[in-house]
Amino acid sequence: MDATPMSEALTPRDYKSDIKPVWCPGCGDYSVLGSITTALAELQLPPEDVAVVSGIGCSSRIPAYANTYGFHGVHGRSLALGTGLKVARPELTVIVASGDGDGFSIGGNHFLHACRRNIDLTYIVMDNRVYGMTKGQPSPTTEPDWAESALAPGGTGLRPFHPLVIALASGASFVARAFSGDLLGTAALIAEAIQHEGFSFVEILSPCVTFRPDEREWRKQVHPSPVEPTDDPARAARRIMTDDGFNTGILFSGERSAYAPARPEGPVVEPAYFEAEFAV
Amino acid sequence: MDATPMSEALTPRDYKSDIKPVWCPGCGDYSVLGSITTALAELQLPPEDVAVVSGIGCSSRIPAYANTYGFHGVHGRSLALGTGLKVARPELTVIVASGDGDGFSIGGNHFLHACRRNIDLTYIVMDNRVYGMTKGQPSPTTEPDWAESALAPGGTGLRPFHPLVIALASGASFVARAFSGDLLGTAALIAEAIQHEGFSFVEILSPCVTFRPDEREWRKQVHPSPVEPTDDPARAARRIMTDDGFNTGILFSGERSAYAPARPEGPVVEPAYFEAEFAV
Amino acid sequence: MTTSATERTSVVLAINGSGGAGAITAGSMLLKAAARAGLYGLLTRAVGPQIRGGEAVAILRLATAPVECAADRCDLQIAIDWMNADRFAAELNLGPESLVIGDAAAEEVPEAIAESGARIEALPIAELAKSVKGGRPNMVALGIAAAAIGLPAEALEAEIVETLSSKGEAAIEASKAALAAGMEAASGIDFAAKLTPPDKKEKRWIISGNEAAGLGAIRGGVRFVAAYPITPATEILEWMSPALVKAGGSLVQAEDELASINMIIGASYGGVPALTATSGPGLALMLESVGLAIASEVPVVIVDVMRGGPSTGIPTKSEQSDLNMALNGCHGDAPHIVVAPTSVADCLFTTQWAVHLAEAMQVPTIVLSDQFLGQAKAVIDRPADVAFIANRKVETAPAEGYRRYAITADGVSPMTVPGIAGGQYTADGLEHNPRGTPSTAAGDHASQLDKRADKLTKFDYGQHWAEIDGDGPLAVITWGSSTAPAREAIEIARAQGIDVKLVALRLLAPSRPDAFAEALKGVERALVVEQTHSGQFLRHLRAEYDLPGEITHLCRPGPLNFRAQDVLAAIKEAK
Amino acid sequence: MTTSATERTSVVLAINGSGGAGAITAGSMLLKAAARAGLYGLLTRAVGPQIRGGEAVAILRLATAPVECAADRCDLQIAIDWMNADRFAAELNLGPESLVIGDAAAEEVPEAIAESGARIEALPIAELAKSVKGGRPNMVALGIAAAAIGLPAEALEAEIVETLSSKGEAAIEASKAALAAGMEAASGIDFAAKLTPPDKKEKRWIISGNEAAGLGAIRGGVRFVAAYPITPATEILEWMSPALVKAGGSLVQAEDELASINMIIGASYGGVPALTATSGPGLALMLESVGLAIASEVPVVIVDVMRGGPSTGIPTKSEQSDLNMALNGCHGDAPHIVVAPTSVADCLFTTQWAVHLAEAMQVPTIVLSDQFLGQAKAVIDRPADVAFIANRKVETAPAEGYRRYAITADGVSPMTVPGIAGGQYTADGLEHNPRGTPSTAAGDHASQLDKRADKLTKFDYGQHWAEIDGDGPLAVITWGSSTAPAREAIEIARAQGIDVKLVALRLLAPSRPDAFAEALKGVERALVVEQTHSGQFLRHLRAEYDLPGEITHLCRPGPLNFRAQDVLAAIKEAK
Ligand SMILES: Cc1ncc(C[n+]2csc(CCOP(=O)(O)OP(=O)(O)O)c2C)c(N)n1
Ligand SMILES: Cc1ncc(C[n+]2csc(CCOP(=O)(O)OP(=O)(O)O)c2C)c(N)n1
Ligand code: SF4
Ligand code: SF4
Ligand SMILES: [Mg+2]
Ligand SMILES: [Mg+2]
Repeated sequence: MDATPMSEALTPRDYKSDIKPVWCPGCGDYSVLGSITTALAELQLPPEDVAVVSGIGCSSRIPAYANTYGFHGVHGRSLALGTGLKVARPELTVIVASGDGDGFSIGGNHFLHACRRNIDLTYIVMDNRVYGMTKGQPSPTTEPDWAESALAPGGTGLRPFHPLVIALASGASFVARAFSGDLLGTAALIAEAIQHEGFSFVEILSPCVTFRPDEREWRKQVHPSPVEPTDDPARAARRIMTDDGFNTGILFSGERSAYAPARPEGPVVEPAYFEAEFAV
Repeated sequence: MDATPMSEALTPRDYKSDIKPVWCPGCGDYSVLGSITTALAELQLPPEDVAVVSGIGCSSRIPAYANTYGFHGVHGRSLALGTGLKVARPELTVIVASGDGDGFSIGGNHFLHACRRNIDLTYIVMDNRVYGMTKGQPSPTTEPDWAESALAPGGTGLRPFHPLVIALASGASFVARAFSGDLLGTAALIAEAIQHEGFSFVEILSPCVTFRPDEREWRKQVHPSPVEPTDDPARAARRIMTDDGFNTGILFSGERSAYAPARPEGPVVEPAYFEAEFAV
Repeated sequence: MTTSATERTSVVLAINGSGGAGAITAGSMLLKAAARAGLYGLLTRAVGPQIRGGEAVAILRLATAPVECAADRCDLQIAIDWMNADRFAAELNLGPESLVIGDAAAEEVPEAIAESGARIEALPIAELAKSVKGGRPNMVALGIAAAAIGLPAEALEAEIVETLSSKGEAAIEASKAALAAGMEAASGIDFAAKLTPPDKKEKRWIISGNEAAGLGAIRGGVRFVAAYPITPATEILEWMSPALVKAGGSLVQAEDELASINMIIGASYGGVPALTATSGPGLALMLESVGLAIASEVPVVIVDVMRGGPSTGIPTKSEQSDLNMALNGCHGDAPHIVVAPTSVADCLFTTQWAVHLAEAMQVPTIVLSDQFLGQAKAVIDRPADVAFIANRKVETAPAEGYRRYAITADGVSPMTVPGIAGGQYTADGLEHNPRGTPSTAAGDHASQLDKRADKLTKFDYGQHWAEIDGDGPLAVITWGSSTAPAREAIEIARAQGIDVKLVALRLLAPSRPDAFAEALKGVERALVVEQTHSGQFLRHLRAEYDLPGEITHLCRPGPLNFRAQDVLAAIKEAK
Repeated sequence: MTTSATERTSVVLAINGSGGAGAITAGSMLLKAAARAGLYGLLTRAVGPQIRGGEAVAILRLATAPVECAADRCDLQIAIDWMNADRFAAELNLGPESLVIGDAAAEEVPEAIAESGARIEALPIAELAKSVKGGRPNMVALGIAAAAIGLPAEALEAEIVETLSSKGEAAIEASKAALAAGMEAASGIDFAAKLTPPDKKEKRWIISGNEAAGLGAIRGGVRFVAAYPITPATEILEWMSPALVKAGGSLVQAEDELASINMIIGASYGGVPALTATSGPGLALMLESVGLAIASEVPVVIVDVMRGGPSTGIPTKSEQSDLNMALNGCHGDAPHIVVAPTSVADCLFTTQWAVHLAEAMQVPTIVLSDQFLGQAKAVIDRPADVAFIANRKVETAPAEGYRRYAITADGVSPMTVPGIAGGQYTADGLEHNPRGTPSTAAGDHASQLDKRADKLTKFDYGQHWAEIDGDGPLAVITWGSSTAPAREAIEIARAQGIDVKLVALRLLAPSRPDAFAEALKGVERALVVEQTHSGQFLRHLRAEYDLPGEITHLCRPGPLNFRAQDVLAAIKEAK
């Protein structure tokens, strides 16, 4: 990788690696990559001070395509990876990237607890309402009547998981929805999310053109949220529970103080300090 | 175990086993056991048609103390156990019992997805806001300033997990709060929950007198919910998000149809039926 | 092809092309047509790293007798185009005797292919396709392939009609014409291989190991499945999901593997034989709860379709490296059963047997399949019906004071299920007394540990614990998908006058020291064959059995499966 | 006690009572007072099944030299009351030489105790306590115990002052008076054991294995811990949590073990040495991600404080039965390090060493402690300072084209951490090439598998891989908490003229075949000692090492730890 040029302003290109994505042509995740690099360039964060960590899925392949530090972990545990990294190295910018299967199915518990902990992470979920990587099974956000998978012959019949409501209910302090087709708009939301102090959650509708070709229609359905962001969780919840699922923008931004690990009262001690406790 | 007497009406005693609980004297879970057996007697369910399944924790010890079928599983997986049992044997009454650690910490993901699936289970969580079994660490529902555990010296500082809001946000179709000190009131709620078709969630405030002696005060704080149950999730969410955490009763009861696995279109086939597919 | 074609018993053909070129479709059609014509065969495929639409190759081994593994080298590769075709070079193993046919209009032949020494010919594949309205190059390639092995046009045409029936007459005609063009064009090329189908007597099936495992499970009595998708096990679920509904059962797509395993434990506790299928990462997540099923004595079947490890590893390729975990992955002393199919067809028998074993002994049973066995499609003789079905010792009329975990002579305690009055008990993962009540007493711990171990060692596994074949001073000891190349190598060796015995373990745990000793009687040397890096199988053998003094070890990790020549070379070395 | 007391080198005292009787408090005070007086000792405890407030017993072994395991039998039991006291009979192992002192006013002696043949005496414990305002029976019992072994009143009084300082003067005086009453009452009883403290030279500590592991971790450089509470590992976390803050680190209580392991992987990827502590069920949940750390080469330390298994098992009792899982629980070929402390004191060294090994080789390291080692409190000589600390090969100035997983001579590749410009890479659990880019190529897989295995086998572990002591034709081969009884038995055997060699493995994986062969040179027979049911350790030895021809196996599951006499009997049999 190239050392970071320190003198000139960084451009989105500087945040891209030279590795060719494995994604299908037309996959929404290409744009999400563009939005992330654009947001990082906007914030002029040195690439080496940024880490993108993820789980497993098409979407979770994203870290290697950014010229930042990255971790492509195991399925469903990206938030835990990111939490450990951020608590241990609070000065870094940590972006956690995931998919709807990775984040809401197997990773659901960490989502709840990450929102609750309110650690200063930015959590980006590329929601395509399907398991892309494993070739097209329903995910928690899949519509109940989507019947293209042999695993759920007539559709799952299940109420879809509502990530934004869950985030809010579990205490996320920044909640936004974006659409991958709007690269710059999404970049702006990501930049805001990164700057937010505390846990920020950006759900990005990112079509899977291979297993959900119907999602090409999303382009026509999305629209900016008609109202200003609120800092009242109950109001935000009401709004999100009743909206059409396609309005984008910051839907909630609160002021809860971010997680801060306990700090020593005095100077940091050496290990020998602890011996007194055991000495007879 | 005694065979069930079929002629006379069953009493709560008939649902109790002869095994002595390991609980501390004064533990709230004794009353919860009483509430469950009272509810079962009220419904006159044959003990052999009821299964109580649980995870690990003081609260999760409850199955063995009931004279029903029982499964004391591993930590956090009680809902999955109950789901498999109910889907495979839909005619049984399945009660899933858990604690705030078992159900909301390690078991949080299954909680989300059980609410979403809306399988006809009754989920009882004995919430004492502490890990009793492991001797007093903070749980997800513990107050941020509870500072009695060495694991969180000055308190966790974290926003408590709000089980009822999460249940609602993930689609539970019946949500209630109870207090173990009110044995009969709790029994009535459990009976309603069992009769509800679909996933019913009853959070029971059940004091841990050993590690949370302060919870003896709960008796003074609880009060019946001042309003009638609603079937509007957004209204219920608002109410629960803004109440004092101590009003008991059914807080939401909706009409979503319960999970029903696909059934064969014609008569059930023999394995030989499938050979045609492979024959050249 | 020219008429100089010589008779062969097995030929390997590969059709490759870039995404969308339809190489895999052509390969599948060829397999089916060949099967219809009475040939046996095996189809495997490989793809590039792209999620979809990348380069792909269909590798077909067609033969006059059943074949269960990749052949030593590819005889004929037909390249619809050269897109990243070198990626598959290791898999195809071209050599000077191989023939590669490329498109006449295409760019240069990739280096790895040119270097193989294969004879390279060009045919105007794209042009011929274009010459037919709606014609596609993969049908031209299909025609070339058919001509090469002497398959009649009719067999292919029938296949075209079936495959394209929904696409309309025009598509069918176009494909037929492209096929004919391919066959015609191939006639000018010299390819010395012809397969004469045996007299077809047996009913034949085309089936993949994953489908076979699904069918075996249903035959064995499984009526509940909970699982979470994972490569390369998903096809088991995709096949079983609609089938289970028809058979009166159901499948739940779980939120994760922790849920899947506990759901099947719950269902089986309810009396319904239950299964999950997964791969290494998923089984790793399940281990804690496998321990629960062991301690609470609830039968479940877990199929692990192994892929390259460790961690996410190489999800699309085969390896036998989950053996360690399957045998020893649980905490505590946790006896359970591990079985492994020895061929694609055996996925059916072994899974069915697994259901039987699990239910008979009230114990979790792990089936170790792998990506090769699971995803290869084979033409096989219709598998025999076997009697193994779920047959749990259920206590339907429990006496007063029923004790779920009573100590019995064979270690198996009659079990009640919900609904049986008077049989109520609480299943528990805590150590317990015979009634099921938690106990920390040394006596209870010892006697329950004894019973859970004894029930497995006292069981009569009959002859199924291993496939044993032949005799000789040298034994090849192997398992799973390494069995087929070993078997084939042994046959070649025998033909060359070298006597070799095959011992392929189907039952990996518990071990059968007496039967093993019996099987190795007279054997002086052993060649242990396994597809791992660290020698997991040999370590297991050393731990459990007394081995002959001289051991040779053929041990190689994935992604490439063994070929008969690899094993043959090792046999000659070990001799 | 009478003056006829004979000099002894070790005495075992037990104080038991119902919930709230304060037996454990009395035991702890006695241990500390004895340590102050210059004695060594070991305190273990046992409780009934109740969550809190059930019967409890404190078992103290006091000695003139360091002691690391339970003694063969209890010399003196002081029963504050008889509440379920028979529950502890197996643990105490009373015999005809034992003395049991009960309360004169109490009901009948429990059967198990009466049957032991122990001499039973009565003292008015409750009455004496009542005779003092605010006096408590446990202080009377403490007085009896002190008198029995000849500890001076002052030593105990000092301890009372320290323990009760917050309770006020009246409480202290009451306790002193009750203590005096107990000592006085004991004088009429004949108990033939007196301990003369050695000349105190070394600084002494009182520490539990769990505390020692925590301190070792911090000494080794751990500054991040994420964990989920579980018996019997929680004390490691409870000790480390405030300590880490003081040392400039932090601890996160995770939502589950899946989170803990991934949090520590994240922290360590960030360059901060990280650890988690758990027990069997928790480690089982972590295995998938342990594989991730192996494949992505991120160092982490995992302490497994083993308890009875399988499944939830017996959470409060010791067993060595997670060995299988710790060695072989990951899917794929997943080389990593497993070490085990050989004593309470060694929990410090071994955990510190584990941090060093993990960081030096960029690999997960599992420390197999157990409930006995973790929860026993021992009086030990202050452990030596050792130089082992986290010393990761960090690439601080990466050259252009930095390759994170470069193949190097020792298999360890210099690693960058976030913040280092030009060192950006993506850690991956997918198989990868040296740069870290996912690869399915056979060559990349083989070379990365090689490097991950080689770095462990090429490392110089020095002499720490095992504790080797003595010489003789018979070797006792053991590990972990079975080491202490083995060591003690060997000493007794030597005193009886039987030469026995001790080989206690501290490094369980990777194996050290050469060092092992060297250690066993001249050894003709081996006695393998382990606390499992299925013989996990022996199977591991068979798999990995060449053992002498004759093997005797002392293999017993928990909940009871071995005593020296058990091992001695086996030595005599093996001889
Ligand atoms: C433990 C485990 N279980 C299952 C899998 C298989 N798997 C890989 S990706 C994936 C789902 C990915 O879905 P999503 O997160 O929505 O990502 P997408 O591919 O749609 O972007 C699954 C089930 C795995 N890798 N690990
Ligand atoms: C996998 C696993 N991790 C941790 C534990 C240890 N453990 C047992 S119970 C428990 C918490 C119980 O808390 P809760 O569910 O609130 O029950 P309570 O005891 O308070 O009723 C924990 C952490 C375990 N048994 N298994
Ligand atoms: S399968 Fe879907 S999500 Fe995956 S790369 Fe292709 S389009 Fe994108
Ligand atoms: S510790 Fe608390 S929750 Fe557990 S039994 Fe005692 S009072 Fe009940
Ligand atoms: Mg997705
Ligand atoms: Mg609790």
